[in-house]
Amino acid sequence: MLTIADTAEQAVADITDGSTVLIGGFGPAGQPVELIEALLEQGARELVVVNNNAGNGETGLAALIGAGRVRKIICSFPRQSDSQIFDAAYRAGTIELELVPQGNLAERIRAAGAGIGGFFTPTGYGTILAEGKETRIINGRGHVFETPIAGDVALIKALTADRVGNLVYRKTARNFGPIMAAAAGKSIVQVSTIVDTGRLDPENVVTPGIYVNTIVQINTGHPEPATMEENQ
Amino acid sequence: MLTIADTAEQAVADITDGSTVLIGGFGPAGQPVELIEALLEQGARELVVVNNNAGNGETGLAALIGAGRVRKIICSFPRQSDSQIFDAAYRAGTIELELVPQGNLAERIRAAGAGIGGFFTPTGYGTILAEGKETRIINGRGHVFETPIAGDVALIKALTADRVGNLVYRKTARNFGPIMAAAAGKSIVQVSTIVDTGRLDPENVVTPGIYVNTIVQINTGHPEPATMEENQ
Amino acid sequence: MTTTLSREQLARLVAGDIAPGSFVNLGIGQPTMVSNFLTPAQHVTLHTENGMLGMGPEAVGDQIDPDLINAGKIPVTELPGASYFHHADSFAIMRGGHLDVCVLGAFQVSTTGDLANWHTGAPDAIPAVGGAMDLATGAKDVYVMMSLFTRDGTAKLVPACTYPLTGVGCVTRVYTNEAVFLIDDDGVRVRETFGLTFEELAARMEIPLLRAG
Amino acid sequence: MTTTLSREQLARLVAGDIAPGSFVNLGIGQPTMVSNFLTPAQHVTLHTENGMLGMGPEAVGDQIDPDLINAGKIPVTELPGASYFHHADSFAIMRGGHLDVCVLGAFQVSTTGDLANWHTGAPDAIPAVGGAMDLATGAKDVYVMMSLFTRDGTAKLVPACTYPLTGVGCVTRVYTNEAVFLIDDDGVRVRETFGLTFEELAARMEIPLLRAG
Repeated sequence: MLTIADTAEQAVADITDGSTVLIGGFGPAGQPVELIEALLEQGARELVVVNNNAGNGETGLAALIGAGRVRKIICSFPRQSDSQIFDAAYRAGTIELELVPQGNLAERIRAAGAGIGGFFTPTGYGTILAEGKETRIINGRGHVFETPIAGDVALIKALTADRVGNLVYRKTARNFGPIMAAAAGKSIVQVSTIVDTGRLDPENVVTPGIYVNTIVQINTGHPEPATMEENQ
Repeated sequence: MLTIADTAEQAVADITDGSTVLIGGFGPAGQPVELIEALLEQGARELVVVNNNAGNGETGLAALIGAGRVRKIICSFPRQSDSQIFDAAYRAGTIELELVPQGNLAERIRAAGAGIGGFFTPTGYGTILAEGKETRIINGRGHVFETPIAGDVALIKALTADRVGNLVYRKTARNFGPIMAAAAGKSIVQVSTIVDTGRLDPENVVTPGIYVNTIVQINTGHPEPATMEENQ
Repeated sequence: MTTTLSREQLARLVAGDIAPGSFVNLGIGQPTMVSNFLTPAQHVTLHTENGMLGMGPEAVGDQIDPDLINAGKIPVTELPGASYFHHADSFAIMRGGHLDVCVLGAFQVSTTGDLANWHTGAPDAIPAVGGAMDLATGAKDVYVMMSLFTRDGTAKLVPACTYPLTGVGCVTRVYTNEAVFLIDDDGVRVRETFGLTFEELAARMEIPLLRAG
Repeated sequence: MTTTLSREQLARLVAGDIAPGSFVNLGIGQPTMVSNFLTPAQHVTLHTENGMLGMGPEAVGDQIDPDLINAGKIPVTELPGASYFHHADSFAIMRGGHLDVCVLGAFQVSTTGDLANWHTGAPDAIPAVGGAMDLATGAKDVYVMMSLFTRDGTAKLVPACTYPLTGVGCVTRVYTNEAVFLIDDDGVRVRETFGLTFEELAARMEIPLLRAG
């Protein structure tokens, strides 16, 4: 059943060394900053992190990498103008990188949540990112075999949760949240607002509560979400 | 670009003999009755139909089968208390049946829309429905290789469309609609209401207009849909 | 107990065994009765594979809405906290291992948990599988509810299924009017019997049975 | 024309070539400029791979919303008829062949339409691929916008790419300041030239060129 944590610290307390942690967000949008900071405080080590990027600036995921907590990162776009902490760790050989085309990253995470054992995709065929992977010609087109990426834990940011864990997101901050929630053994979600059950329109729930284990309210100054009651 | 047809007849006019037609609906919910009836009138033959069932009673898909228009049906649950028309055609050998577990049916349709060349699933492993199919043990578990099911055309029922083809559905009538819209070369959708573009909340669009080619308004007496403007 | 269980008693027993907070799918037929005995305090969420979590009781009178049906195509209701999704997302819930329990009927179950519940194998039968294979393969626990014996007295918990399989090694519990069986790597264990003793039960069955720990 | 095109002229040319009603993804950098020259009458819908169709122009002032950004992480706006979806659904749009056109930058394009645009192959470079491979492989038409020559005068439309590939046989058109090239099974055809003749162009390139139809 859903746990409603009082603080981000409480929410991430059980994450263990060596965990695979799926972290939502694409750039700043949807990045669960407070949960990542709590994970940094919490001290878990030897983490495998799955995120689109490899940290920006000096905070959040970058700080986690800087503190030497991340053994390996699986991402599509590590090198950015402000990825200096990852860059340094990578050049020093202290972090392992698995570079994955962004669509394969999304589809592999989705496959883990959906119980798919693996799939063939044209993306990456004939490139160095397919080296060593099984390939197959399907209907005359080259395909690469890709495997699911499951997480022990997901750290996600959504806009609003109800008290059974149903989630809605906001604009392009949705990005990896719904597929990561489904692909993790335990999904920890920071939200701007928690509303009473029944106030989210069932037609508009994006992540059903079955995929959510822990929510914590972090007021980040977003506009109040629309709910069914207010709308009707 | 989106075509807004005046009638169901107009909407289905271009369907050709031998087409693979994905037909939405699960039981009565979401069944595009008027489009199926128009297809019957239209006269296309040698169709391959993909639907969860194989027709009920004497109307809709059952009538299409009864008129000898369906060469093959791909479905999960053909035999029902009122599937007498399919039953007779099947026993007479005039229709071919590909029986697919319902989850494989949904995932294979989804794969076609998402550009997946094929996938491994545990569903059906060790059963007669996997006979002749490629299998593989993944992480100690038996999996079966399944291939995409694409349609030339999809016939779908939704609740509301805007004028760029964005769709919302109603309750369990959503079922196969979104995945079939994505998996067909041409998606033809009957809706209860067409609203001006901008009146559906972008957060709540279920099928983006990119997947929709033709809409036709059929008034089936459903309650008026909620739209953004009315809600705010 | 001194008598075998009625269908209602069996449904109540299954309902009571479902852990609080579980997400559950109840198969068509006898398993559907389980919902009558789930208590609000259990906070059990029901899934229906045609695209809904938070399914409520069967709809009556004015509640009936043709767009709100369950997998058996019966009109149902919606509870607070419900959500709707499309068929691939719905089956992803089942196939991805997110349901805690599904309860299914069966023709036969084997000692290794193989399930046969979709096809009699009769040569003239028109087969229909629906979501049975996805439920059997995907749920964390698969509970079977069935009569233990056929009309001619043959046990349906068998050394190996003779009917076409639905899933391999998937059933974890079998609830019958005469006994509850737990299936794990050790074999088939009798958790409790109703109206007959362990020895009487064992004498009527072809498979080795373990006593409850 | 008597001179090579400016960047703005090239962007305008690409914009004008996009068929009315198209769904389009514009890559980061030079391709983004194409959006400045799309007309309302074209009814072109822009996709951004981080989860949106119906993207509007770059946000300015009060419009800036940290939750509404494009794939380059620039704040953008939302147009009427927009929709949001998660990353797997967004890439399904690209990978499933639903985009009519994507416009990408490139390091090199080969005569068979191979694309190299993500990695210089330098041994000390930290690679980053993002959505480039999905776009290259998934869109119905892949247009490349690039300068035709490197600083040392070598053509970037080559017999075979020497940089690591993004996709195989995927590019259908190459827009450069000196010429527009169409790639199909026959080879590379010069649709038009700017500021130099077909012969002058051919003399500066290592690949066989076909004349426009």
